[in-house]
This record gives sequence, structure tokens and C-alpha cells, in this order.
Amino acid sequence: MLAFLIRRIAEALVVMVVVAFFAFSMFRFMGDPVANMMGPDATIADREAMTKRLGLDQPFPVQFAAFLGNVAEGDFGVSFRVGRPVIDLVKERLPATLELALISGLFALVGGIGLGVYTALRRDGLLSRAIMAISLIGVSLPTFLIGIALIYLFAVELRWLPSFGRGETVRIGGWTTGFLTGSGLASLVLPSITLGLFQMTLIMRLVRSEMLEVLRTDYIRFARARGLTTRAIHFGHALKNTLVPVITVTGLQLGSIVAFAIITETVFQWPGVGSLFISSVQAVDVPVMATYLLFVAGFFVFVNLVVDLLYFAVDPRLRSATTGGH
Amino acid sequence: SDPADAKPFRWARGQDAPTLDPHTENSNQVFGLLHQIYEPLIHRDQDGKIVPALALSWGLLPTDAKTWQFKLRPGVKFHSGDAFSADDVVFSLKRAMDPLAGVRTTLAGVIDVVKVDDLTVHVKTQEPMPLLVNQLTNIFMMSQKWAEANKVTRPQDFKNKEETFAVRNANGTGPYILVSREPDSKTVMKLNEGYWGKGQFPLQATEVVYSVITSAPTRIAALLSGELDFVQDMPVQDIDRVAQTANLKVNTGPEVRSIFYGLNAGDPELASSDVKGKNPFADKRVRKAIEMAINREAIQKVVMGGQSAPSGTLIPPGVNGYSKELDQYPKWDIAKAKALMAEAGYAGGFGVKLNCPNNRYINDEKICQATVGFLGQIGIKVTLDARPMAQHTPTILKNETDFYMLGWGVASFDAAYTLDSIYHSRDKVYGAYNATRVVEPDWDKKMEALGTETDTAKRDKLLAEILAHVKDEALFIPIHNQLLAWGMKKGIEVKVQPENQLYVKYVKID
Amino acid sequence: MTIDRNAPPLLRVEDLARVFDVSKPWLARMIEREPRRFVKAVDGVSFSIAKGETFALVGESGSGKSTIARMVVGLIRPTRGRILFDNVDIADPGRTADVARLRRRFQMIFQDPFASLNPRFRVDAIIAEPLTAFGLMSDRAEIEARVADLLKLVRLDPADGRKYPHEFSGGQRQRIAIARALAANPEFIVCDEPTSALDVSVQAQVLNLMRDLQDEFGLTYLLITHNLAVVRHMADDVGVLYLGRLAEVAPTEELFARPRHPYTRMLLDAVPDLRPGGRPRRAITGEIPNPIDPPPGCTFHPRCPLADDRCRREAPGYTRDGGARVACHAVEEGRTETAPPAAFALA
Amino acid sequence: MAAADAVRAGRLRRALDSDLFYSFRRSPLTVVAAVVVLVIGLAALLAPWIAPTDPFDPSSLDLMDGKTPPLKPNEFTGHTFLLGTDDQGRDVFSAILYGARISLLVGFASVVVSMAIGIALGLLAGYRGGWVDSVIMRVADVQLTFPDLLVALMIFGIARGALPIAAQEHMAIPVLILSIGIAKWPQYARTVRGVTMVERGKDYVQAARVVGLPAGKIMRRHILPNVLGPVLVIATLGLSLAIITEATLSFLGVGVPPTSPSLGTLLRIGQEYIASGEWWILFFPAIALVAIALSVNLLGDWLRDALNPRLR
Amino acid sequence: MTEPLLSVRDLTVQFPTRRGLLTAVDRLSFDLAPGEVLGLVGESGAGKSMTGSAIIGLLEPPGRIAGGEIRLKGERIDNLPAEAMRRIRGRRIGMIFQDPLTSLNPLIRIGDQLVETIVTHTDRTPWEAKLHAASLLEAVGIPAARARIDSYPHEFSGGMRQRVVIALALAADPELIIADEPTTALDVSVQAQIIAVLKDLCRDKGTAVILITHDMGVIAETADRVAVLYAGRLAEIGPVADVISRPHHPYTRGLMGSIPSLDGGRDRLEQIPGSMPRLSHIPPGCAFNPRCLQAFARCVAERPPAYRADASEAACFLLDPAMSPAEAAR
Ligand SMILES: Nc1ncnc2c1ncn2[C@@H]1O[C@H](COP(=O)(O)OP(=O)(O)OP(=O)(O)O)[C@@H](O)[C@H]1O
Ligand SMILES: Nc1ncnc2c1ncn2[C@@H]1O[C@H](COP(=O)(O)OP(=O)(O)OP(=O)(O)O)[C@@H](O)[C@H]1O
Ligand SMILES: [Mg+2]
Ligand SMILES: [Mg+2]
Repeated sequence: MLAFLIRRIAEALVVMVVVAFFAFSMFRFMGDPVANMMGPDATIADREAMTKRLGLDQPFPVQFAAFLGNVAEGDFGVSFRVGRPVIDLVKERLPATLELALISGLFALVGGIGLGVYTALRRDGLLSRAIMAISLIGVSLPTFLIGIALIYLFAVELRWLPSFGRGETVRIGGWTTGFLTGSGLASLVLPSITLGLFQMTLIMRLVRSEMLEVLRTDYIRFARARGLTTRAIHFGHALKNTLVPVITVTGLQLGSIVAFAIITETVFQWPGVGSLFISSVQAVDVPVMATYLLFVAGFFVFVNLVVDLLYFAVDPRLRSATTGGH
Repeated sequence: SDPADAKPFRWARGQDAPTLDPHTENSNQVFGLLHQIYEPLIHRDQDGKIVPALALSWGLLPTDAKTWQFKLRPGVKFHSGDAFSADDVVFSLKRAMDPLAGVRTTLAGVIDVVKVDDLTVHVKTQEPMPLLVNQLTNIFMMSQKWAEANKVTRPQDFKNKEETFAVRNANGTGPYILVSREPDSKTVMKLNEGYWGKGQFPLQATEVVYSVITSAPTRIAALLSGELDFVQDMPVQDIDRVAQTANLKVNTGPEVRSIFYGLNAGDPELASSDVKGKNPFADKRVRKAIEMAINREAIQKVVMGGQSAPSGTLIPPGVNGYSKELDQYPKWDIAKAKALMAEAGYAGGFGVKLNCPNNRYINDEKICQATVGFLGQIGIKVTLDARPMAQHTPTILKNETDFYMLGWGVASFDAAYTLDSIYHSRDKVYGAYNATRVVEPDWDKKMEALGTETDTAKRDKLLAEILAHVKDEALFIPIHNQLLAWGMKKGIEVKVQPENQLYVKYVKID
Repeated sequence: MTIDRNAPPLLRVEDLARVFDVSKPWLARMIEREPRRFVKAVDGVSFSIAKGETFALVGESGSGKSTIARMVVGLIRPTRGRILFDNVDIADPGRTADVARLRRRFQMIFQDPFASLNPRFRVDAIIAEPLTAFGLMSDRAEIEARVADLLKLVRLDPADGRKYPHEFSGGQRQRIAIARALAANPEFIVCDEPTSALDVSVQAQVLNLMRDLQDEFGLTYLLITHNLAVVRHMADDVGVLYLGRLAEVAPTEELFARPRHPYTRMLLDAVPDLRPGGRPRRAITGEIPNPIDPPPGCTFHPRCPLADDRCRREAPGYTRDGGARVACHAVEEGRTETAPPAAFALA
Repeated sequence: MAAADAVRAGRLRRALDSDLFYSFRRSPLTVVAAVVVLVIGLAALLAPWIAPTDPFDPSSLDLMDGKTPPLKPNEFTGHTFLLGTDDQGRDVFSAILYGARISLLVGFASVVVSMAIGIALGLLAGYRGGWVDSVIMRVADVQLTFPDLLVALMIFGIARGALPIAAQEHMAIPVLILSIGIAKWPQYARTVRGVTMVERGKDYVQAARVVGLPAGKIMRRHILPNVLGPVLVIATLGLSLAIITEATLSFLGVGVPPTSPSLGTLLRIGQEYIASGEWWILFFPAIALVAIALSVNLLGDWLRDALNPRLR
Repeated sequence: MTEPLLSVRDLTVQFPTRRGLLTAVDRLSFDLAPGEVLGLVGESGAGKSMTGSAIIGLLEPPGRIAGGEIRLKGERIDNLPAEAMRRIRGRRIGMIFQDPLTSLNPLIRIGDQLVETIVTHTDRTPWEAKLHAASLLEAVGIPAARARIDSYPHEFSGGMRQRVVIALALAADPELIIADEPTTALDVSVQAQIIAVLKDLCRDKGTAVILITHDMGVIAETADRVAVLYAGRLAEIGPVADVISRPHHPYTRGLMGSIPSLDGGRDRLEQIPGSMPRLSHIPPGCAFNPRCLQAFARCVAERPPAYRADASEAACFLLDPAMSPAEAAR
């Protein structure tokens, strides 16, 4: 267990450095931050001075090493665009993204598992066939289109829900939450659906096929032969076993929710780290972009770690495999 | 209407001001937001006319062509309650001239600012500066006391890795007081009850909620759904829909911004062309042919949905140097253009790459696409490289483009502002955006002379001469001047300002 | 059929051993302060098979039967010991060239006829694979003729070659597997539980076929099984394997007439007798121990009715007794008759 | 000749008689999906011959045709277009055909890229085991810990900067293919490795080893065909994902040049018109994209169930 | 004779497949007395498992009972509604499957699986059920049952798991246990132990057993009567000693002959030529006729009914008392 954790953390560090490296080599081609920071009438001398001040005149390896060194000390630099420490920006934006990710993750998970179980148990039912077919639309349309379409339907035509932003938020310590106000909750609905739809479809299909397989296993047959109730068989036995493989995939999917939030946040003007990233890309705000990518990698690694631990908790076979026995 | 009624004004733009520090950045977004909170000495009103703000009157000292005197408005208070005085003006102008200040180029040439008495300030310039007043309309006045108390006596320095107080806090003399700010998302301001202009301006909005919505369809959706009262950056294609919506309307007006192409006529060979050993753009006939092949009216009608004014010069109307005659553009004539191409020895055409931004000007990428089609008809095979502005600008600044789109707003409302940056050959001070690689030392001198010539008539003549030359050379192919479209609820009354800046104090709400 | 008992053995296995490393990953071991763990799947096994004979290996699951088979045919390398085929050590890594040549002469038949035939290949392609792989034939017509011959040899219709394995029953598939094994004219065939997946009626067909082929071509078999009745019908000599070691090696007749090792007896007693009122079957006590840490001394002692202190301490060497070789202190000491039958009963 | 024909006819008959085809015929939705894919695929393939105009040739476009509604004559030029035109005067119908061509090309090719990498590495890892396996799977894990979309963005960004400016124009599509392809290989590698490890242990592979077949040949002849089933399933579902990823990348501003738009680029352009009344600029390309992705997904779905013996 | 515990009459199980209707069990009839052990033998695919599944009502779709009836103590159970049938399963009829490695849910503790079964079918509280579970584990010979009740299945060896499976099947004291090849997946050395446990427990509780296997050795020492299936049909049924030593049906005879024995020596085994027909291609008449050395015209034309022969019954025209000696001679 401990060995596993150590390995995972070591892996995570490697991932982060690799990501940082790729990110950094990419940023060199994203444009010139100075051109963006200076007004159109800035002279060439001004521009050169600014380039120097930002350390952008240094060769790539020097810049990269400096960045890594600073990050190791917890310093993620200062945003070129808004002149604030990146870490503050991220901290300020993180609650929005995490709340959105949480809700859409829950939506994907609850909806996915629920519908997956339903369609597996009523395999040949008309409704479950319809759900299966319709759900595919969720993975057949790009997220940005789904978002825009939802806005037009629910905000413009029906006027039920807000079209942008987070609504009223409440500040609790360093965290701003939209969970405590009506407008905050209403604002969460459309972005969460947009962001979670894709994952929900995947989870649902996965749950369905896993469940169908589990329902054919010998231990389910044996459970039936023991006369257990259908409820106990479906939910006590089958669902539990279905979830084991589902957990891994779900972990990966939930991790990518944060990445896909870029698009959803842009469409809904959600003030999270994803829209921060997009603004930063436009302004070639290298420190913010690099930090964002590190953050996503870190989040992903974290989610995967949690998933693996969950795996241990759910499946006793794994537990004893690491603690010995034969 | 009863002024006691609380009237929120919900306003959205496509991009936020990155900072609230009035001197760090020279950008339309910063000025657009800060004009509600801070004020300059001199204002450009909703029509673009120069009007007094914190300075009541100004003028050159009769004795000294290099010293301007400003008489300040008495009785003005900052939001913090401190009184506004000459000390603050001296402090603010000097702060704006700091090497760290993004706005310092506007004050290039100013050498000193002196307090004469509490309500009089002198500004001394190196050379005579006839246009100084034009340059001051976006230089905001800060409170020296507040700045000192909050350690923001200098603009943001990226070297020290801390946030300065002025980035997210503001203390101006303006009509609205900052209440809260979530960068890139929402900024709330409330009416300044102690504003000096009370009674002079409508000041009807009691609260201003300024939202940023990057995605254009979402922005329009929010207006359509009633979540917004006012959208400043209207996508052209939605104007009709909004205008036809029952309780919405669209106000339009000219912006002081020209869109044009630049051609690399100075290099011996075009890096992106298949023609080797010579530069087709060096041939004036080719440049003229290009000018003639572009159907500006079609661009106006189809791409811009009518929201542009086709142009023949780099200078928009309203700017010093503009004339109707200069603005004539050649008739769209493919046959003639082809003939010119043949005459120049390029009957078979040639290939070249066009660099274009895709997120800066109204429908920039689409205009470029249309241009690719037009030039294709006279045999020029254009490959389009459309990128975000952040990547586009360096190609110009580093001379990596042969054919580029550029838009230029005229902050000082004088043509010299444009010419200095895009036509003067490149050196440490001038020509940063000139990628034509053409060097004409005589004309450079003439342009430099514009900066110091105080005799208006003489200066105008010189300007006209230079502009005529630019037009004749066709190093630049003007396309059009942008029109601005502001969408709003019916019942709101405001004129479109040519700098694309909204002063909420002028807004009337029914 | 006559067997020349003095002929030099075709296959001689000397002190063969194979250890599997089943340790956890390095990091886990470091943290949990665990030593490496090994399974001695085969531990010092020696036997020899004369040409034309059948040698049977019997034993419980996990006793190392398959591991021996896989070493003999070269699927895995032995940790120790020699495998002499026609006096060439085929386990010697220095002689790969010779081994490659010898390969053709030995083949293998697997337990599960459903898994040992690639479901995506036609039967004729399956049978022809050794021909092309060993470079014996390349002419299509020649190959086709050979495949047809082989199919006839295993009592199948040559037209069946066009079919896929799933179109055959289990017994037929095992015959196809035999045809494949015979394709390259081998002299020696390792049969790893060739009939344990088949019904008795089909088993009879396959075993009879194997016998016929042996008679016809003088084949030599290494037969692996856990079914003593099958051994009785097929083998000349038997080796009884327990936890990777040979407990007893003896000619078949002798082994069944006079089992010496207590484990051999236990196995024999556990075989049910079909005759009504026949010898009562006795269940074997206990289960095979975990091979990762086998019991000290004689590994059979926890289940042995004859075990004493010495057995618990000291691993037995081999005692020759008639035609048999037995690894048992009790046999060596002659205390074999003391076992009360009650000791076999289920605890 | 006749014999060969007979064999072929026999093969066709067997194919038509197979369980796969049987389950195909029994699922009307799948048949419809197959027809849609076939029709769109063919139309895209034959676009230069079917399409009324060449939307990729800007000089042939008349800007004045711009924003013409479907089946209504243009107010200036009087031209009429089946599905209308976009803001550049591009015939939407032709643009969809040509755009589908690019989208399908990018989709197919990127799937082939990830499949090729994934199968090769997966087979190697699964068959060889040991440190080869560890190294390959760690790399895959590392990449899996980072979202596809961002991987593709990064590779695209790097390629764009690394390539000489002159080459970028022609390289846009290959770079896109590589970016998406590389972003998605680990999934294939994992699956292939799993199947390989199972198959490697099966007796028929052991039998092939006893026969002396070299490892490469065993992987190719014996293991590869078994791997193809599950890989094919991932590939079909991956195809639609790749098409969507291409569209999303184009929304984020990287992708094919706007003068030769893919379906994704058409959507990006069209989404600006969602409220403007020029609905056809978005609607038809969106329908085309959904039709392709949906049908391919349905096919993948069916394939997964049909190839899974346990679900039959 | 007392009322049979189980009475199967003309049971027919069919699978509609794309190549037509497949009859896996064809008009099978037999009775089972309380406490009796009936062996069900036959080749793979003969229909043994389908018979068992049909009795306990667990045929996997598309399989279905197409005819005949099954009575438990006189009450018809083949057409019960799902819920009523569920109450019978486990409570009155238990089942043991072949593979103990897969019969237990790997994620649920042994004890919990037992408790759940007991609570479903009896009035015991979970606490009482747990005590009962421990005693059941003890009864099937699991040492230190109390300590191991919280173990997961993977912590047990194959033999112990099969003991747990037996405990589960017996948890609610059913009247009938159907054991479908309960030892095939186990090591030879453990097989005898498991059979012994099963036999002892059922004898103690008076439970009747249908023991499905193809191991005649197991049948010989365990069963009272044995039924031989061939291609879904009953070939022969009778007391175990009779069927083994005096088989009447030619198939049974062949089957018995092909079993190698310990005393057989190194000689050839008897063998039945050919193989069992696929169920979709059963020849007309007697299903065994293509392989039968004694077949005659009638065997191809007509399906033989069961004839009495000694204590057994066998479906073979050779046993038809009305058959002419001439025909029999051929
Ligand atoms: N590749 C391997 N890695 C680790 N252990 C192995 C490996 N192969 C075999 N073993 C171990 O070696 C021992 C002997 O295995 P082997 O397969 O030879 O037994 P067997 O007698 O053939 O059993 P069965 O009758 O079940 O086939 C077992 O304990 C097994 O777990
Ligand atoms: N789902 C199914 N679809 C079609 N046929 C089936 C299905 N399940 C079983 N059968 C057929 O039913 C017949 C009887 O099968 P059954 O499992 O009862 O045989 P068995 O005697 O138990 O064999 P074994 O000894 O292999 O377990 C077999 O021939 C099989 O092909
Ligand atoms: Mg084995
Ligand atoms: Mg069965």
C-alpha cells in the first residue's frame, strides 16, 4: 500500500515535469506576450525593456529551469496579463471550477450509473433502447455546440435559467461558493449538464455492458439458485461487482472533466480556471498557462490516486494481494 | 423619471480590463472601464469632442510655446473623500511617465510637470507639442495620498512578484465608485453621490454591473434573455436579430479605426512567394492591381452586414488629416487589375501568404478569406494564415510577414499617430508596426516634423502631402473603417462613441 | 511389441529444476521488508525414457507436471539440470543451433483441445504450420497431400481440412491436435493431460489412437495425467510427482501391484472402484501445501500417516527397491505396514 | 479462375451467413447507421464529382452569394443553393461534402495512427512482458494521466512552432492527424496488451512456439487477429471521438485552415450565426456531423455486442 | 411407493436458435424419492445441466421449457410465477454449480453471503443467522469456522470454497439438492472429500440429491439410482449397481466399457465409434442408431420408448418384449 503510494507520487512528479516541459516548449510558439502587454504606440526600445524585465530574453532551458526551480519553492510567478501572482489567480478561480466539476461529475456518475443499471436490467425494453440510442447524441456533438444549444433553449427561449456566469456567490473563508444561493444553483444547471453529458453517456454505456456481463456470471446464477430476491441480486450483488471496473474508467473520465471545462467555461463565461486558461492563451500569459497545465496534471493524478485507493477499498482481492498471502 | 429609483445598468463586453491600475496598460478595455471611476484632465465626450473634465481650461502660455497651463476644477473630491488638487495632477502625470507605465508613450515629449498653485499646473515639453491636449484624454488622475498609503506610487512592475494594490482597487473622482470586482467576470460600481457633475449629466444608472462574456453567442443570448441591458461588443451578424427583437435596439456609429493590408515592398524577395529573385510587391502596378481587385462593397454588404465604411485611406473620418477626396478608393475592376498584373509581368500570377488575426477586428478572418478569393481572380494565389492576435502581432513586429492585415485606432484623433507607427521606417522610436521594409528618409523627416509644427495651417498642409504620397504609393491597401454597434434595451439612450468608449454618466434610462 | 529395455534412452532428464520468482516488486519488498519469494515448481527430477516407450507423470495439481513438460519441449528454460535428447543437452543455451535441428523431433499435445487450436485458422492451416515453420515443405500441393494423409491417419476425412476447429467435437479436435503434432514426423511427443478435458467415451478413442500411432511409428510418449487408470492403460513406467519432486518411479505393473510410497498408495486408494461392493474408496486427507514455503523435511509429512520426526526434519533420498526408486524414509526403514486404515478417513 | 470465383462466392456466402451478419440484419438501427455512414462516406469520397462547387477554391467563390438562404435566390446575384451559402458565399452543401472528407480523413487517419502505435506497443508489452512491458505501460499511464484534448493541443502547438513557416500550410492536416492519433494510443495499447497476455497463455500459442515459430510471426499470425476484434470496437467509437476532437480543436482555434474547412471548422464558423437568423450555416453541418458520429457510434455499439461472445 | 419428492414428466427444453429449434432435453421423465440420490450421467452436451436448470427454474433465455411438467411433492413448479419460484429456490431446492471459484461473489464476505441466504428463507434474525452460518461452515468441515466467517472467497482454497458452496446450498435445509458437476473443477485429491461431505450431510438431513457428473466413479459410490442421458434423451435409468454391471442399453454398455480401470492392464480400451450428434442434427428414430452396432431398421424409423429390464428401464428396441428373435439377432 505504502509502496503503491510512493510509486504513484513518484509517477506524478514525472508527469508534472514532463507536462511542464511540453507546455513550456509549446508556449514559445504561442506568440509574444510583450506585444500583447504593450499598447500599439509602444516603441521598440520599450518592448525590449519589457522583454528583458520578464526574463523572456533568456534561452529556453534557462527559462524552463527557472520556472521549475520557482515552482519547487511554491512560486508560480506573476501573470503577465493581470500582474498578479498566478497562485492567487488560480486560488480565486479554483472554487468555481471545482464546484462545476463536482456537480457535473455527480450528474455524470448518478445519471450514468442509474441509466446504465436501468438499461442493463431492462435490456430489451423500448425505453432503454431509446435511452441507448439518444444517449449517443451526447457523444456525437461537440461540447461547445451542446452548450450553445442549451443556452438558446433554456435561457433565451424559455428563460428558465441564466445563460452565463455563476450567479450570486457566498464567501466562506478563501472559498466562494454558488451552492448557497438560488441564482448560484440555477447558474450551475446548464454548465453542469453540458460538461457532464459526455461523461454520463460513457459511464452509462460502460455500466450497462459491465452489468450485463456480471449478470451472466456464475455467482449471480448461484445467487438466483439460492432464491435471493431480485433486488438483492441486482443491487446487492451485481451492482457492486459492476462498479469495480467502472471505477477506473470513471476516474479517468472525471479527471478529464476539468480539462473539458475549458470549453464549457468559455461558453458559459464560468469564472473558473478553464476560462482563465483561455484568456491566458490569448494573451500568451505563460506563467498562468504553465500553472494551469500543471494543475490539470496534478488534479488528474490525484483523481487517479483516489480511484486506485477506492479500488483497494472495494475489491478485497487487491487488498490481500498487497498484504501478502498466496 | 425619479432619480431616487434604484436603476441598475447591466453592461457586458467581450474582454475585461486586465487591471484597474490607470497607468499600467494602454488598452481600450482598461480605459473603457476606468472612465467610470477615474477621470482625466480633459475628456472626449460621446461625440468625440474635447470637453473639460478635471481641468476647466487649458492653453499654451503666451510666452512659452513649450509650456501648457491647466486650470483645475475646484471642489472635486476623490471617492476616498480627499480633495483633488494640483499635487495629485503632478503626481499622476509623473506616475504616467514612469518607465513602468504603459501609457507613457502618450506623454513622450513631456519633460516636466509643475504645480503653480492648488488649482494650476504647468506641463513643460521638450519641443512644442501642438497635440498634447489630445494625448491627455486617457491619462487618469489618482490621489497622491491614497497611492502613497497603499504603496502604489509606481505602476505594476513584473519583476517583484507581488500584486500591487491598484490592480484590484480604485479611488478616482469619477461618477461611479468601485464596489466589487471579480476579474474577467464581474465588476460592480455604484453612483458617486458626491460627483461634481451632478446635474450636468443624466447620471441615471445608480448601479453599474459590468460583466465580461467572451463567447459572442452567449453575450447575445444574455441580451436576448433579458439578463443584460447593454452589450458593447456586438457581433455584426447578430445586429439584425437584436434590432428586430421587440424590446431591444442597436445603435451604430463610426469608430476611429481603419482596417488595411500592408505589403512587403522593401525586401528584394518575398519569403513566402514562389517568385524568386525579385519582389512582385516592389512593383507599384502589382500593388495597384491588388487595390483594384478587392471588392470593398461586397465585403461591406456580405461580410460586415453593412457595418463598415469602405475606405481609400488609412485615416478614418473625424481624424485630423482626413478628407473625402483622400478617401476615394479605386473602382472594383478585375479586368483592369489583370491588365496591370500582366503589364508588370505577372500575368500568370504568383503565390504569397497573408497573415491575418482571427480574434481582434470585426470579422477579421472573414475579410481575409474574402480577400483570398478576390486576389485569386487576378492570379495571386494567397494562402491564408489566420491566428490569434497574440501570434499575429509578432509576425509584423519581427518582419516575418509579406502581406498582413492591421487595424489602427487613432487615439489622438490625428493622422500623425497612425503614420508614426505604421509608415515611418523602423527605428527605436518609430515604425514598430511597419513591416513594409520600405525606407524613405525624406518622408520620415516630414513625419517627424509633424510632431513639432505648431502652425496648424502649415502642419495640415504637410500632413495632406504625406497622406497623398502614402495613398499614391499603395504600400497599404485600405479596406474600410469599422462601424460600432451597441445593442441595448429599448429605453436606453446613448450615442455610440467613436473610440468605442461608453461613459455611463451620459446614459439615459427610461 | 517388444521393448528393448537396454536401448539407450531417447530422453534423459537429470536433476531437472525450475524455480519461479514470485516476489513482489522491488519497492514493495523494500518497504514491507519482505524477502524475495520463490516457487520451486520442479526440484531435482531425474528420469529417462527409452525409445518407443511411454513414461507417465502423475501428481496433484501444482505438483509441477506441466512445468516439466514445458521445459522438455523448450517453452521455458530449466533453472538447473540437463535434458538429454538423443544425448544432446537441449537445455544448454550454448547449443541453440543443434537444438533448433532437434526441435522437429519432439512435439507436444495439450490438455484443452478447445484452446490449443487457433479458432481463426482452418484445420489444414493448423496442421500445415509445423511443416512450413520447420521448413520441411514449401510446395503447396505437397503440403496439401501431407495434410490429407495426416487427417486420414487420425481417422478424419481429408475434406475436413477446409473446416474451422469450432465445427468439430472435442475428441475430433484433439485428433486434429495430434495430427499437427505428427506433421513434422516427430519421434517423441509430450502429452500434457491429453484427455482430461474429454468425456470417457471420447477419451477411449483418443487413447486408442495414441496407442495405434505408437505401435505404427515407434513413437515415444511423455504422458502427463492425474488419472491413474489412464496411466495403467498407457504407460510403461510411471513417475509420481509431489511438490516438484518424484516420490516414486517404477514400472507400471510394479507400481500398481505394489505401491511403495505412502503418497502413491494414497492416490491409488482414492480411485473409485466401479464394481459394486468393490474396494472402498478412501478420501485423501488434507490439501497440497503452498509451494512458496513447503514443509521442511519430506514435503509430504503433514499428510503422511507414516511420518515421524525424521520425516519432519530430513528430506529423503532415493531408495532402490526392485524396479522402483522411492524417496521415503519409511520405505527405507521398512516401516511401511504400520499404517492403520482409519488414518485415511476424513478428519 | 472459376475455382477462385467459387472460393470467393463461398467466402461471400459464408460472410452473409455468419453470426456477425445475422446480428447485423436483426438490428434495423444498425442497418440504418451503416447506410448513413456509407452514403456520407461515399459522398465525401466523391465530393469533387458530386459537389456543385469547389468550396476550397476561394477564387471561384462570389462573395455576393454570401448568406443565401436554402433554395431561395440570392438578392444580388440571383443564384440559388440547395442548402444555402455561408458568409463567404460558399455553397453549404458542397462545403459539407468537402468538410466531411477532411473530417473523415482526420478521423480515420488519426485512428489508424493510434491503432498502429497502440497495437505495436501493446503486442510487444503483452507478449514480451517484463521490463519492456513496464516501460511501455508506464509511458501509457503517464500519458493517460493527461487529458487527450490537452495532449493534442500541446502536440499541435509544438508542431506548429517547430515546422518551418512555409511547410505549415501543407502540414496542417498531417499535424492534426498526428496530434489526435498520438493523444489516443494508450487506450489501444492497454486493450491489446490485455488481450495479448490472455492469448499468449493459451495453448495454441504455446503450440506455435513448440513448432518453433519466431515471436514476431506468432504475434502477427496468431495473436494479432484476436486483438483486432476489441481494437475494432475501440476504433469505431474512437473514430467518432476523433471527429469530435477535431471539431473541438477547431473551436479552440487550432486546426485546419479556414479556407479549406472541415466539418468542425464549419461548426465553429456556424456557431456565430446561431442567433442571427442564418440558421442554415450551422444547422446543416451540425446535422452532418451528428449523423456521422451517431452512425459510427451505433455501428461501434453493435460491433461491440456482436463481437462479445458473452453477450450473445 | 410413497409419493415421489420430485416427478419429472416428458420434460422438454428447447432453444430457438437462428438455425432452428434446438431440443436440449427431449421428453425426459423420472421420479425421485425423498432422500434418494439420483446420478445423472452422459457425455458433454447430453442435456444434464439443462435438466437441472429446468427443475430449479433457471434456464437462461432463450432456453425454455417447451413441454412436460415438473412436480415437487405433487405441486407443479414448472409454470410458477417468478416470485413463487424464487421462494422455492434455496428454500426447497438447492443447487451447487461446477466451479467453486466463480460461484461465490468475490466482493462479499463468506459469512454475509450465508447470512443473506438464511435471512431470505427463514425467520432468523441476522444475529441468529450468523451463528447458524458458523455452524453450517463447521458442518461442511471448515476448520475454525467462527474465525473464517469474515473471510472473502479468494482467501479460501478451491476445496474449501466448494465446501462453502455446499453450506450455502444447504443453508435453508432444502428437500432437494441439484449438484451440477460439483467436483469437476477440483483437484483429484479433493474430489473425494467434497463428495463425502455432500453425501454425509444429505444423508443426515434426509435431503434428496440429483448428482450431475460424467465421472462414473463418483456415481458408483454415491448414487442410489442413475440415469444415463444421450442427446437430450433418457437412454437408461436404474439402480446404480445394475446400470454399471448389467447395462441394457448399447450406449450404456459402450460407455461402461470405455472407462479405464485400475486392473485393466495395458490393453486397448473399448470404444464407441463416432461421436454424439449435434442436437440440431439428431437422426430420426433412436438418437444412438448411427453409432450402434446392433441397430436395425426399426431404430432408424421409430424412437424407442422406455422398456423395463430387470430393475432398470432402457429406451432400446432390443428390450421390446414383442420383438422377434430374428430381428434381435441382426
Ligand atoms: N510462470 C509461473 N510463475 C510462477 N509460478 C508458476 C509458473 N508456472 C507454474 N508455477 C507454479 O509452479 C507450480 C507447478 O505448476 P505446474 O503447472 O507445473 O503444475 P501441474 O502439476 O501441471 O498442475 P495442474 O495439474 O494444475 O496442471 C505451481 O505451484 C504453480 O503455481
Ligand atoms: N444458450 C444456449 N443456446 C443454444 N443451445 C444451448 C444453450 N445452452 C445450452 N445449449 C445446448 O443444450 C445442450 C445441453 O447442454 P447441457 O449444458 O445441459 O449439457 P451437459 O450435459 O450439462 O454438458 P456438460 O457436461 O458439458 O456440462 C448442449 O448441446 C448445448 O449445446
Ligand atoms: Mg498442468
Ligand atoms: Mg453441464
